[in-house]
Amino acid sequence: MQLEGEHVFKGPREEVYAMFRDPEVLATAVPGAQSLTKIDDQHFEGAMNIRIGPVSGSFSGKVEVANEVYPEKFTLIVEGRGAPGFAKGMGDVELIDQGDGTTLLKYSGDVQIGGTLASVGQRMIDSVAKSIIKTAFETLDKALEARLAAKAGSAPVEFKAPTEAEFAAAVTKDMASGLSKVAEVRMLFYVIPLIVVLVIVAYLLSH
Amino acid sequence: MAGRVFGQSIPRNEDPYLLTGQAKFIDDIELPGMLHAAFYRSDYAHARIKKIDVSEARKLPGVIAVYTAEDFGEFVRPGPLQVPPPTAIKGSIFHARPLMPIAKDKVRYSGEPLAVIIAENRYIAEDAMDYIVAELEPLPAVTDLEKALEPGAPLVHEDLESNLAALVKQERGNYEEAAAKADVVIKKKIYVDRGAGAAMENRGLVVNWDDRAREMTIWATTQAPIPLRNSIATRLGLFEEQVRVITPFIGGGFGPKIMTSQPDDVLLPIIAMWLKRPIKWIEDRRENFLATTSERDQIHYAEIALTRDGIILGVKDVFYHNTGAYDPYGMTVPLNTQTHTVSCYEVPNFYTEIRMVFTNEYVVTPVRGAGRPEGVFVMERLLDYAAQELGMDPAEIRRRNLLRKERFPYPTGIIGQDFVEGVLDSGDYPETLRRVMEVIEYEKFRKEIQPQLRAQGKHKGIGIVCFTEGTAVGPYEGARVTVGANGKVTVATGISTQGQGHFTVFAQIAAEQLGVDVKDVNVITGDTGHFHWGAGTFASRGMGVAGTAVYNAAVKVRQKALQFGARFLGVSEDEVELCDGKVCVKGDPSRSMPLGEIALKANPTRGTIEPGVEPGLEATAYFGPPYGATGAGAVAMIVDVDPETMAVNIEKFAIVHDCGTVVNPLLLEGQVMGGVHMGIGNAFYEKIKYDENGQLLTASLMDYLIPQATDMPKEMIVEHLETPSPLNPLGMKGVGEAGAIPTPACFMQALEDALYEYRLQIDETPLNPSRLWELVQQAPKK
Amino acid sequence: MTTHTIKVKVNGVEYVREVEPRRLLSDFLRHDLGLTGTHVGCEHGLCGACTILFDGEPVRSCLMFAVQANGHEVTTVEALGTPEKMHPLQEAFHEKHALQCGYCTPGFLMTLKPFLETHPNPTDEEIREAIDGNLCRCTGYEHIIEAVKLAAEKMATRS
Amino acid sequence: MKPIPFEYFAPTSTEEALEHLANLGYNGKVLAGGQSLIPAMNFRMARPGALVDLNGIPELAYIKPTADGGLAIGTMTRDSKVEHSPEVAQRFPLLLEVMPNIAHPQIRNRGTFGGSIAHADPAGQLPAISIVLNANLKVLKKGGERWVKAEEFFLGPFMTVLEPEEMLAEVVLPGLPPHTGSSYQQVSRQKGGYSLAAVASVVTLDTAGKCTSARMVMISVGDVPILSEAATRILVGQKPTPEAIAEVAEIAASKEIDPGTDIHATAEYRRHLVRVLVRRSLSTAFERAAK
Repeated sequence: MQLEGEHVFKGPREEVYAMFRDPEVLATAVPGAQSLTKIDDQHFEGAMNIRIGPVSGSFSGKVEVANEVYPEKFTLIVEGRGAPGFAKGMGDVELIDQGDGTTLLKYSGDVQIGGTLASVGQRMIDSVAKSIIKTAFETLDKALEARLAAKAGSAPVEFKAPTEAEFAAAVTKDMASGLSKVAEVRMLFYVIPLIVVLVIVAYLLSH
Repeated sequence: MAGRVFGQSIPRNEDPYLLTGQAKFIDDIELPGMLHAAFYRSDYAHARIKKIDVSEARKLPGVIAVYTAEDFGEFVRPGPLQVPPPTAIKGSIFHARPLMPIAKDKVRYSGEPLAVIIAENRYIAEDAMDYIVAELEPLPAVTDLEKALEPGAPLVHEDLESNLAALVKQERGNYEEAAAKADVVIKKKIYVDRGAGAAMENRGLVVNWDDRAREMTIWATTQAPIPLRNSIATRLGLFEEQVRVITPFIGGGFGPKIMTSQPDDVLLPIIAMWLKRPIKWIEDRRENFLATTSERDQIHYAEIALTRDGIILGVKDVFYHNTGAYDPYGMTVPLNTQTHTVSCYEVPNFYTEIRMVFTNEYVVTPVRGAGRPEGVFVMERLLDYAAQELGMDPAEIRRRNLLRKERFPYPTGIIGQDFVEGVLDSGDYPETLRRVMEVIEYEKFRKEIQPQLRAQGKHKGIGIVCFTEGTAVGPYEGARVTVGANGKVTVATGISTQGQGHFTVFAQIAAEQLGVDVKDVNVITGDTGHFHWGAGTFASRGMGVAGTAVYNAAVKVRQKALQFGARFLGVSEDEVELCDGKVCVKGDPSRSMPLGEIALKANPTRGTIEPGVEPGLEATAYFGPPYGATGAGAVAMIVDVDPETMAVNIEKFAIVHDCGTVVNPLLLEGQVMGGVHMGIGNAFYEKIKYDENGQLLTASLMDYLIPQATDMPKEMIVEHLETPSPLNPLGMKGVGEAGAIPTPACFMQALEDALYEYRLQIDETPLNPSRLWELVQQAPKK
Repeated sequence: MTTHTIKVKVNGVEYVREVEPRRLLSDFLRHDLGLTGTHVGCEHGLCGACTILFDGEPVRSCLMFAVQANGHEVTTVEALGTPEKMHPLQEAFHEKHALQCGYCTPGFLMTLKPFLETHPNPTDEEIREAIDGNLCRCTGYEHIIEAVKLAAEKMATRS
Repeated sequence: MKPIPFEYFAPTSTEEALEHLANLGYNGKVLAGGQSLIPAMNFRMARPGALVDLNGIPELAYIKPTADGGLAIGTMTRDSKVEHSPEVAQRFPLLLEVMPNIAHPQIRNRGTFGGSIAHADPAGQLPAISIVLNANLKVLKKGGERWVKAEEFFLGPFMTVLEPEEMLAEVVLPGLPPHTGSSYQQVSRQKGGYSLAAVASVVTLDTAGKCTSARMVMISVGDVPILSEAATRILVGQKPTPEAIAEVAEIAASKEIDPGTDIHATAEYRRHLVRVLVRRSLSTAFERAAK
């Protein structure tokens, strides 16, 4: 599946970049994350539970950052596996300073979905992926807004993790829970590609 | 040919059990201490196996054992090759890469087993999958048939230089010379995509090893019980007699159940021996799509050369055939394509070339039609394009080129799946075409109805297509017919039954010879404990080959009954006849002896029997034809298309079919209609779709669409022509695959006719409404 | 995993059994009660082979948990007729050759029994829609439609 | 294809059900008809820790006429009950048209009206129908009740505003004024299959033949059912003309939807279908309103 798109963040590139470097953002964009471990500067491993409507699963994943050109672009190579299947993606992310205080994020990549997810869930993949991307950006918008407000105001504005955030209620809520029983064994990261891409992007950049 | 019961529409003996839920299917078998198996399968289509850790899974309560390739030791080796290489065809190349029973070192298709779990029940076995950790290193997958052969393509089998699995060229006459002289040459690239057998019952296996008796009993949903038994015995180092394969009632076959070398066939008997407990494995629907073979998937570069009058001078067809990751079933499918491309037409020059390709998809083996629909699709499409080009009616171009009745037997010069040159034994192809045109009122539709409809802006089209079906191929089948002391008859044969009605039609053949009631004939199929010679149920050969063996055996028993009867009645043999389950003295019905009594007396407990006389009212016979009998037919259909949404309604479907002598018209009609059902699926509903990474996207009935009642033609007409085959004494030919063969080609022709303004040339099957709309958008003229 | 005790009346007989909540009703009928006439073809609600009557209405037994049948009545194909004395619907299927492998057949019968009670004189179109949720791979449905019409006649003359 | 183990609760009253949902939180899931949930569980795509089965609560299944000419439908009302209800036929002929397209007869005997809405499948009919009929949805949780307009209920594919401790309890369909017509148009690959695209319209005319209300919703062409703004904006206040309807169709197809591509249909084809089905649906609805 080809993924391509862009999103305008209402903030300067430095701030957007800084946001992506903030580990807390990770939690915002990847609700359900259980753990993330840094292997080295370019490699990370993580685990999370995801629930989209009736579909749920635990995933474990690996992320690699490559071709990093600070602070403009980088390539993410993401692989996540779990009981419902796997996702494997490679995406280029670019941050463009638009000169008006906003930052354009462009992403393009190719994602492979496999296993049960692909074999019985193909009907849902497109709309779920789109929806997750949309929600992830909305979440990041909120995060950015909170950060900018905190910077401008005297009192620090706390950004709430999306599990709490109202506008992202659906996705985050669905993701927050997961497999209770078998989750321990070997888990997961990521079902739907883009969120991972983004999230991971965020995570990587933050280190 | 019709007799007292032979040739009559007799409802089936097996029905009452099936209709009341009393028939025993594989998953109905329960044995004490039985364990349940599940396969842990690869999500990746192509990957290197680094490590498979099953230690956590083994600890789960209720899990008895978990095995990986490592545990199976030397049992993990490819094979066997179920169908030998086509050495009969000179110059052919074939790289045998039979199935691996479990992935070792490398995974070659998504769904390939990595581990087998044995547990107290299937629920727990599936739970255990969450605890297995497979470390796989994904490799680039190959799925595109043409790209697969390009240099540098990832290799499915790294010991080969390329992904070419086989190359076979056959020619009669000289196509290039013919094309040079032709008025018109049409070249097309044609696709025939993949569909599933999708029997309503998935596959299954129950294995019981009796360690004290040293005997293994296997219940299996197989179409080939004897080859299955033989390969299991060989692998386990047992005598064939120590292994008994029994097929219970089977919920449909349609081809894929012919496989005897799939992972479950190989591994479960080994495990049952190790654990000394019965093991049951019932495939689920997702597994059925992932790991039961399916078929079609060819790309053809085809040409036809004709005169201005539409007379065919030659056909050339170079095609890529997807065999999947392995080729355990040899070249049956593409060879069938070669023999069925020019099918029923007089084509003096014909060149055909198979390029069989390995891909990271599951294996392709025959599914109802088995290569024939592909060949017929190519040829019939070419004829339609030629008719368009020449401004000729599609029916007329066919009429001009059909083989004449006097041409039989007609050697085709092309070697087929049975490794002998194809010979069309008999038929009357022009008559099938004439009759189908008559029953669908072709001329009236074309000349009166359609012009009116078009004037009203309606889009209704007609299609008409001819085809052959090579059936009843060798090598042989056998049967044993026995009259019991109760006067009833038992017929045992080696093939197995998946719903064809063998329990009734074989009974009709025997009952006709022995003068008994059809209900008094008990037919046993698919139990190696009862009969253990034969090849299996495939290629529409049950009736033509096994049915003939039943006939031969029944004739012998009849002769024996008359001999013994005459002797016991104290008259000479020419003085007796069979009458109503008895041997009677001609002209004196008071002097008779029931068959049961003769059977009892023919099996004495004292005294002696004469030299040369075999005891009992029993005989065994075999039959093997020199080559297969070829059935044929013509179909026509009328479709109504909504040109905005591309919704299609099949209003009427007619088929005139000739499978030689008809044994049971009622059952025959059912077989034909069933084939048409699959053909309609292959035209507009059913598609096995892999993505470019080798992921199967259609592993459920949500996405793999089997035609429903509302999708089927609103009116169906089935008629028969009876041209007996000279190849067997009853003149029978097969019919099992007939309906599936011509239907996609006919459907596309009818669509093109319905959407006439767009001058479509539909060179692919199956379609769906979205794809049809796309084709209309791309059409040159609107 | 905790089990639940359920009491369910199947074909007029009351059964009391312990079941895990996840046990599918289809598996319960087939493997716990031995009523194997109900067949399983897809376990995701599309083939219709597992159709049974739940409190008199046709439902997919693969899309219910056995525990949900507690206190309810289930009817399976075993209750419809016997090989010696078939229901008119079964007779009609036999006479019209409306089954081949017979695997899907119990699902068709259980769908059609209540249908014929409410549609004593069904049209082709009504029959097609009534059986749209039952897949048959062998027959192409034509003979099934004929059998339903014959069954309707048989039931009309007998009542 | 067997589900993972889960805990099972079979409350016999709404209060009891809400109590379980409150205790279970994210671990719990409501089991209504189960005709979408159980297949997902059989594939092990859905892995809930606990199910709260509403099938033993008779008080949740009813079709009650309301004073304004509408209906209140209890969440556990079986689809087949809605399909065959004379009140539904009389008050909401649109539902009569829609219901036979929801899966197959056996599924409708078990599937529920509320369950289908709460499931929020973008290809599902009832979420869209609840929007086009302007439904009010009663949402309950332990000690609380809230009403949500159907338009605001759906957040994304399979996602709604329902919190884990909440359940959809009732769907209230407001009565339709006189001279209202409706039409449902769907294209699917098979009867009862997922729609490739579908459009439902409900329009009202005044005595002069002018349109006073036009609601139109589109299915399977976005991550939630899409209520057309263009239909209301362009049609209300004028006599419906083929030109106006064509304009709505054009705007709806080009601007209001975001269809996806899957193995059954491309985004372009779905867009095309919307153009066709909007026209058919609105024209038919207006014809019926004029009768």
